[in-house]
Amino acid sequence: MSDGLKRREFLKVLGVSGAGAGMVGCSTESVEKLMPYVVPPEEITPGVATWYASVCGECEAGCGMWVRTREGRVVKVEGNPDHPVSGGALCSRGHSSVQGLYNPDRFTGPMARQNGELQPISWDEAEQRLADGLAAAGQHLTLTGFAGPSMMTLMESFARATGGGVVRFDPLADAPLREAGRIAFGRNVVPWYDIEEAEMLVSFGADFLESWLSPVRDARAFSRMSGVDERGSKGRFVFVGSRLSLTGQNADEWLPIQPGSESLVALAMANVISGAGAGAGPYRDIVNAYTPENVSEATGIPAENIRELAIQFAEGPSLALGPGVAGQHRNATAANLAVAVLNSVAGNVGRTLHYSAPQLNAPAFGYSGVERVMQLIGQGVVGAVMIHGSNPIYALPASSGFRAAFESVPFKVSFASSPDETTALCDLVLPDRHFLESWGDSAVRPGSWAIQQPAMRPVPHFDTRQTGDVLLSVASLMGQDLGAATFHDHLQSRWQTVAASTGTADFEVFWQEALKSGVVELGGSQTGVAEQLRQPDRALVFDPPDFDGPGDLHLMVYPSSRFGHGSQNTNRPWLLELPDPVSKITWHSWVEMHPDRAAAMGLRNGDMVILSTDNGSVELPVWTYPGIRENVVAVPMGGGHEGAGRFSDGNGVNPLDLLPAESEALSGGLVHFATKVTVTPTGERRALATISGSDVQSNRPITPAVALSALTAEADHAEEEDGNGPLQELQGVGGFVPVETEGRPQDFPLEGAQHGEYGDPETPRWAMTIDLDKCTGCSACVTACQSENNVAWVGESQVTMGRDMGWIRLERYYEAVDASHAGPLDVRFMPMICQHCGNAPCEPVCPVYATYHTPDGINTQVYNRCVGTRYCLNNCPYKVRVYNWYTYTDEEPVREGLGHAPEPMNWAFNPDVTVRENGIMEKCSFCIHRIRGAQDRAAVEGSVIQDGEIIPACQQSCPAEAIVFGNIRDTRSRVAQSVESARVYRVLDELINTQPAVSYLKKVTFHDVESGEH
Amino acid sequence: MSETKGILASYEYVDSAVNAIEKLRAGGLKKITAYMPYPEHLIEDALGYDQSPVRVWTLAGGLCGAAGGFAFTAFTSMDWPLVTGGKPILSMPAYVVISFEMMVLFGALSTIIGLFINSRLPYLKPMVVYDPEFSGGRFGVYITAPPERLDEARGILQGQDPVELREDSAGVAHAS
Amino acid sequence: MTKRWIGALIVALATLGSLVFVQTQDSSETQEPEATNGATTDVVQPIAFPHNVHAGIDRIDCQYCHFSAERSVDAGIPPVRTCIGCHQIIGGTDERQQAEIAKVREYWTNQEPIPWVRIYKVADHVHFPHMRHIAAQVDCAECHGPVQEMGVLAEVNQPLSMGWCVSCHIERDVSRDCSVCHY
Amino acid sequence: MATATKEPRGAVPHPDLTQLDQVNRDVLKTLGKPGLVWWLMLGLCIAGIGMLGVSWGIQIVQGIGVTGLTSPVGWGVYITTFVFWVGIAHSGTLISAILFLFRAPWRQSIYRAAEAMTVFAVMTAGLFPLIHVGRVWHAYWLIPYPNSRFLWPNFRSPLVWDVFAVTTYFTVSATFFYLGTIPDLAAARDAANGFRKKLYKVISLGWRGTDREWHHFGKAYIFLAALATPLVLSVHSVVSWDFAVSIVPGWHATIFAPYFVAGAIFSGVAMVITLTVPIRKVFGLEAYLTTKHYDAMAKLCLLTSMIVFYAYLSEFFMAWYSGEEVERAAFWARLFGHYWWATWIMLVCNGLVPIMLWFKRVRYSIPALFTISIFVNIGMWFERYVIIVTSLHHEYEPFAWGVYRPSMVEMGIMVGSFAWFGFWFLLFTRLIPVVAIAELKEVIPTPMRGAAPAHAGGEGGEG
Repeated sequence: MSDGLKRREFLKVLGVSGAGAGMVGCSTESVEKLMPYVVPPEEITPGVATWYASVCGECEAGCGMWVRTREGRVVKVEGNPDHPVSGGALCSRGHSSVQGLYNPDRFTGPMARQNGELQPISWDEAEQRLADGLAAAGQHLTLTGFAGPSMMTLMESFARATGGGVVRFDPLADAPLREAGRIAFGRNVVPWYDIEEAEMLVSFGADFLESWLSPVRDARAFSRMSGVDERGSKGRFVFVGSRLSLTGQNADEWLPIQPGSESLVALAMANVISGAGAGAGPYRDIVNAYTPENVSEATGIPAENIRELAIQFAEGPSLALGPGVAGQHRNATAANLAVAVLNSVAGNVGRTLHYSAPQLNAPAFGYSGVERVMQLIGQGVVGAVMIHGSNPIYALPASSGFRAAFESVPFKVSFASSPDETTALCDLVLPDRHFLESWGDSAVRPGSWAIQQPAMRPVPHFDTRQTGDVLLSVASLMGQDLGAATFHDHLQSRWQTVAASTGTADFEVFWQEALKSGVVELGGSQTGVAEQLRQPDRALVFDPPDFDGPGDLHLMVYPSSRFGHGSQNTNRPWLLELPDPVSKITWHSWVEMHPDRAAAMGLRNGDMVILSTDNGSVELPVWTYPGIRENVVAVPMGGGHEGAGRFSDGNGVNPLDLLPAESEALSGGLVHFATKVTVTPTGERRALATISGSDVQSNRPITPAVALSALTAEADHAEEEDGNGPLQELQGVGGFVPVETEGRPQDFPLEGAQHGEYGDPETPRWAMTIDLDKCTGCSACVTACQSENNVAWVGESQVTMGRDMGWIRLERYYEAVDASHAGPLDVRFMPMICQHCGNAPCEPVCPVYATYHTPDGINTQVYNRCVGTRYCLNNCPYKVRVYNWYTYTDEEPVREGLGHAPEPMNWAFNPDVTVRENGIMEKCSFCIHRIRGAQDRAAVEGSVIQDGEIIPACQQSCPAEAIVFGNIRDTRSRVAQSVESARVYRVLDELINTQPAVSYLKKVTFHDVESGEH
Repeated sequence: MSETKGILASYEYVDSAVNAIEKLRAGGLKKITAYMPYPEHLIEDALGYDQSPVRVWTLAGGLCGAAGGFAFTAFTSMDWPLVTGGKPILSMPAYVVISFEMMVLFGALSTIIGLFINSRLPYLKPMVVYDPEFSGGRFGVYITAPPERLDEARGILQGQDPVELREDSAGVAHAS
Repeated sequence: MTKRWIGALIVALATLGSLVFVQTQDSSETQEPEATNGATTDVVQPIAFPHNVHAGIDRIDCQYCHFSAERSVDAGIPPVRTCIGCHQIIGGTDERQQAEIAKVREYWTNQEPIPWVRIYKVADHVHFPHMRHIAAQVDCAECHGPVQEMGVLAEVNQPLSMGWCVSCHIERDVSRDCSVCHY
Repeated sequence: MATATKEPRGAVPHPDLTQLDQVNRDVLKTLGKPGLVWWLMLGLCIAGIGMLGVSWGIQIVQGIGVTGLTSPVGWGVYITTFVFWVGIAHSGTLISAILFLFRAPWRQSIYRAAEAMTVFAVMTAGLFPLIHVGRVWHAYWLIPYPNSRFLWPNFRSPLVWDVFAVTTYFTVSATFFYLGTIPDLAAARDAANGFRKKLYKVISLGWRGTDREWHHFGKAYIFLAALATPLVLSVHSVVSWDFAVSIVPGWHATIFAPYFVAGAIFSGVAMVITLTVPIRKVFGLEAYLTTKHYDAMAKLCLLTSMIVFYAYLSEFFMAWYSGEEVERAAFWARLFGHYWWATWIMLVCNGLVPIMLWFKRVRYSIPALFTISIFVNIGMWFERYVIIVTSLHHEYEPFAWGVYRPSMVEMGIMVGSFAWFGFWFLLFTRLIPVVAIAELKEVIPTPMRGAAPAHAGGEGGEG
């Protein structure tokens, strides 16, 4: 169906739908053209969104997504509820792919290097050059990042046909994990972790909520496992590691171990569980050697903590994850193996993790593959290297010498769709299409396949071709036939076999179905196989590895939860300005140090320091973080790009320059955690571009928690206690008896205010509940909201001043964070949005009614009426109102470095939401355009809006399923039922009687929080 | 009364003027205009003024302002009822502020109007019967009378030895 | 003394002027650049499309061409295929018509969209769902005027000012809640 | 002051004034040709106004972002300066109206300058709401006028109260001011010639000083004073409610209205001293503005300073005693937080420095008073800065705390506002008698040929 593309004929001029193109207040367009379709596509109605199922191409997890298009242009991506991985949710990176699609820095067409500069050439010429180049090269190599199965096979067959090889390269290779699987069970795979099944979860530094394997799926599973249920049962999560990642902050207990000693803890636990190794089969002697007592020295964890943990773990069903990047050290495979052994002795294999149903990511060669490539290049065998879906120059440590090797290759080709460090060295660039414009597929586990289909015609600004098509035509130019004319045909031919396996007769029907739902479940992934441990066939060293360099500060370089390994897709304002879930810092890099350590060195937040190792040095500001051991400093990946685009260039530093280039002996994975650093203050300071004003709650009832014991004991009483706790305290110290907070969300408006439309009991009252016991602080909602509501990004200088525009401020408060010893951990997350108060303090102070309460209970903001007195901002106790200090949505920035929306980035504007200009207040609107849209539909169809029909962007994108929205007057609605919970509370309500429409459910802790602690 | 004539005497001292006025009035000559550099109420007493009607203007203006202010605020909020902060559509306490301000404003303005009307300001006619000294240090007494009593009046004025005595053939001062 | 009257005059004029300014500010608010207040237009369309012929004489239903009006926010502009559907056969009576229709066919053969010039457009911060007004039995003409009599589509009810919308909402006693149109 | 009212006429502080027309001569000579200094100052002011214009222009073109304002501190220097000027505006009407009703005999020679100051201060304050809004081209939406959208302002909003209070105050005080000048303009008219004579002829409305004019004039004056008196108190109360009706810890206090009014009078009187001392020197009006006047004003300063300082203390006390966590934190931050310096400047200038006024020697030393008044002006500006900024930067939501640093643009506009004020005041000193000629004559001995009549001992001032 190659006409499938023509049917999505794109309207050549924006603003057809009216809203979106211009600014509030004044309409600046001159005479506007209306461009009708030549042939109307059946499924497109102007003004009505059209959805396409596809697969997210941001990371290997391969979340299924729904792409929302308006008049033929992509405006938003959302999770595909039918997809086993995303389950309807999507992470920030996934949402930001829209800015990847419309990125102004993408290549405008094929480029060839002429006298040192990349010059545009025609596609025919480009393909001819590639063909000739490869023919002349003799041997050639393709260095590719992850790609869908069909694309992989095509690349391989192309390589075979044209005399080359394919190296699958991934900076964060899971090679050690696979190798461990092979040694332990003879399965060189990434097992399927079934977190949901476990009741006790131990992560050995695996950041499964942010960067490890499949964050969205795991976040959902985790919140289901750890969130307290009606029966009052709640899964326990223990984090073992020397630095708290976002994942770590979600733990109930933290064992701050010495860097690199994960395997010791794992083995010691196994030791306890297996009765001194008795049950550890071939590993009995090894396990036997590591008693808790023996390891407590090296791990820094008292024996009893380990025993206790082991005993809880043994109760099962439990699951041990990791080690993640923290375990990427010189004994990585052994560390992974230790965890595998632990899972095995606890009887989890086949119960909560399944080697029999692995995750089908094409096996990645670790760093050893790259070493092999460099070797071949060195020998001069390789005449040409093709780069696809990766950016090795950035992703590999400078010390690897890859740059020199790569430069020495006579013919260097890249398929990157936007410039980066690698394309800067290439002779020929054939820009690939963005995944939202191209065909592809993914298979995340046996039996579930997903199709990636173009949601729109290629963005006209960029003359691109899908690499699959290029390879096919180049192959034919080189006189090879790969059995397909276009990649689309190749894909279909592969899917023929899938169809066949389902026994479908009519492929066309099957194909259409697949395109509609986006995913095909064949089933047949067999789980429950309890593999037995095998005799290790390699020499294993479980002891902590040695670290290079002097001093005692171990350098942990970890994948950013915003950028992953950060070698690609960083040129996106949404991601750059998304506060890091852990540090809440935007735009620039930072180095995490324990406050005591920093104090000892006389360092405060924002002091610039130079980190140096034998391999290099970087300069960046200090951020003091209690969640990291005193002898560890950590730096996130993804900063310090050069030539990767106007937004990402010059932000922060690339910490990989500090690492040695070395592959782990057993698995060949790149060693990440292998060196110590010296920290030298420069005496300079900079203001951190952070959104955090304070990391502690200062005794305010912002995010109270309730102990599980108290909750289960007598829920109501506990609730009572907790709710009035603050009041009793206040009365304890004198005066102040607050007003009785009458007025539940459904009671708006109270007597006096009932009048006209406001009096009608039939009008709904929109309300929201957020379960803080589920929220993992992943910040997906923040980007989702930004994408849905045309929320502007403002630029680093503005964030530094405190002018960030996020409608959702994901607050993070430390309650109990102590890196000095093992113990309970308590970090509270609070997605702070407009509370849509019944007694909204912001409303009566507005002189022009620009903000007021709608009859259906929304505290709304009439942008075009706002004159910008900012009184409402002052009077909002939640400080959720954000102000357009400049116009951040023009094509040109009003001032250097300010937010703007250069063509074609402004194509991502949601036509349903007004674009705001300078001088206007804005805030969460409960996605009122979705409400009004649904009401319009209902009115036209004469139907009634069902509960769950209206879903705001944040709820829709939340992987943890923590948000519920609906009409609280409808007693059957989920939101109405959720506020019946014993954990329900409303922020600051009993202090200032704002009567919010947003209710929160208290976080539940295993340790005791004295009633009303906040 | 075109044949009416007027005499203007200007005095150095207050009591001279006062005596002159009292004598004139005693003699039944009532068409007196006094000039003063400042409100000297010895003279006013001599002329026997009673309450000024300006206060009625003030009262009326104030009341209208207050009522109007309240009505206006109430009307506007009923005209397009919007609930803010869960408060009633008619948030009386807030409107009191507005009506108070309106009371003061209209009270003040109508007072000024009252003043202008009562004291015939602005005075547009040429100042024939006037002496710049009156704004300085002198006190003037101007009397218009029918011709047959002019000499009597002149006599009284002379009696208080004025600095200056001026005849006014037209009697303009009282035409207003 | 005349000076004072001149002064008074100036003051009066100034006040009047500022009031006028305020009022004009007020309406320019929603004013479209190409909108004029009369019922005439100087807009030149790529094809001299006679609404009076199609909607008037031929009695073609508005929604035959403006196909999405009853189910979408946008009324929809007819695709060239809709035009050619009839004008394959209908070639026009006099050569003026024939000339114009020839243009249509030309667009079709080149597979190019016709760059119509927009006449009606509410300000960007206003959301006007056509479907709800159709569903509420509001006749197209109430906003767009007697299109079936217009040889050249003229701008009636322009500028589409808020007061104009609101007065109709008051008349029909439907919601005047701000967030019905502004969000 | 009540004591002063009962003093018999003449006992009041103009011993060396005997001749009525001497007053005209002395005062009217101030309207002579301005000297070089005056021109220089005028030039300076115009330059300052230019700076204000440019800064504002930049802000309108680029956006309100050129200020240092941010979340959570949405108000800063602009509103601070607005409140400052509104405060300054108070003493004028206080002295002319309230002291008039109280028959305070020392008001006559200073109230003209004070009233002029009031009018110009309100004119200055009035600029700031405009400067401060994000979309000034829509600012007129705050005015209730019938419009095509059927929309009205929200009368629940203190900002709309402000619009009414400030405009009313401006109108009334301007009227009051003008009314008082009419007889003196007439005096100027009689003394002047040429263009000025024409000018004064027009603006003195043909005042002749007849018995009828004086009679109604007096009554009108009393009623205006009676109306202006509650107005004075109300205006700054309304301004204080901008803060008091909000829920911001540090703003939400019942004491605000009286506290602000006292503060306003405090700053206003200080400003009167600051302004009249140079005038007195330059125009040689020592005979009119005597040390007795300054003594009285100093006493007024002292009283209000004590009220204000009491208000400070009671705020801190309430914050502590209420035990309300947020309130406490806010006031702790005020004393020792990021803006501690501003708070301490405020406490020293408004609380401690005025203590010197207890000493008669200080009250009678013009240079000392001048210096102190400067301190008070600075202190009162910072009082508003402290109330607005420190309260906002440390509110309910700890994660949202933040700090605000004023930008050059804001500073430019703030300084420019002083130039704007100065510009009008300089014009005033040359065009309108700076001392009320007619009223002053009420308090110098009445020229009597014979013995004063028995009933000649009545109070002055009653028109």
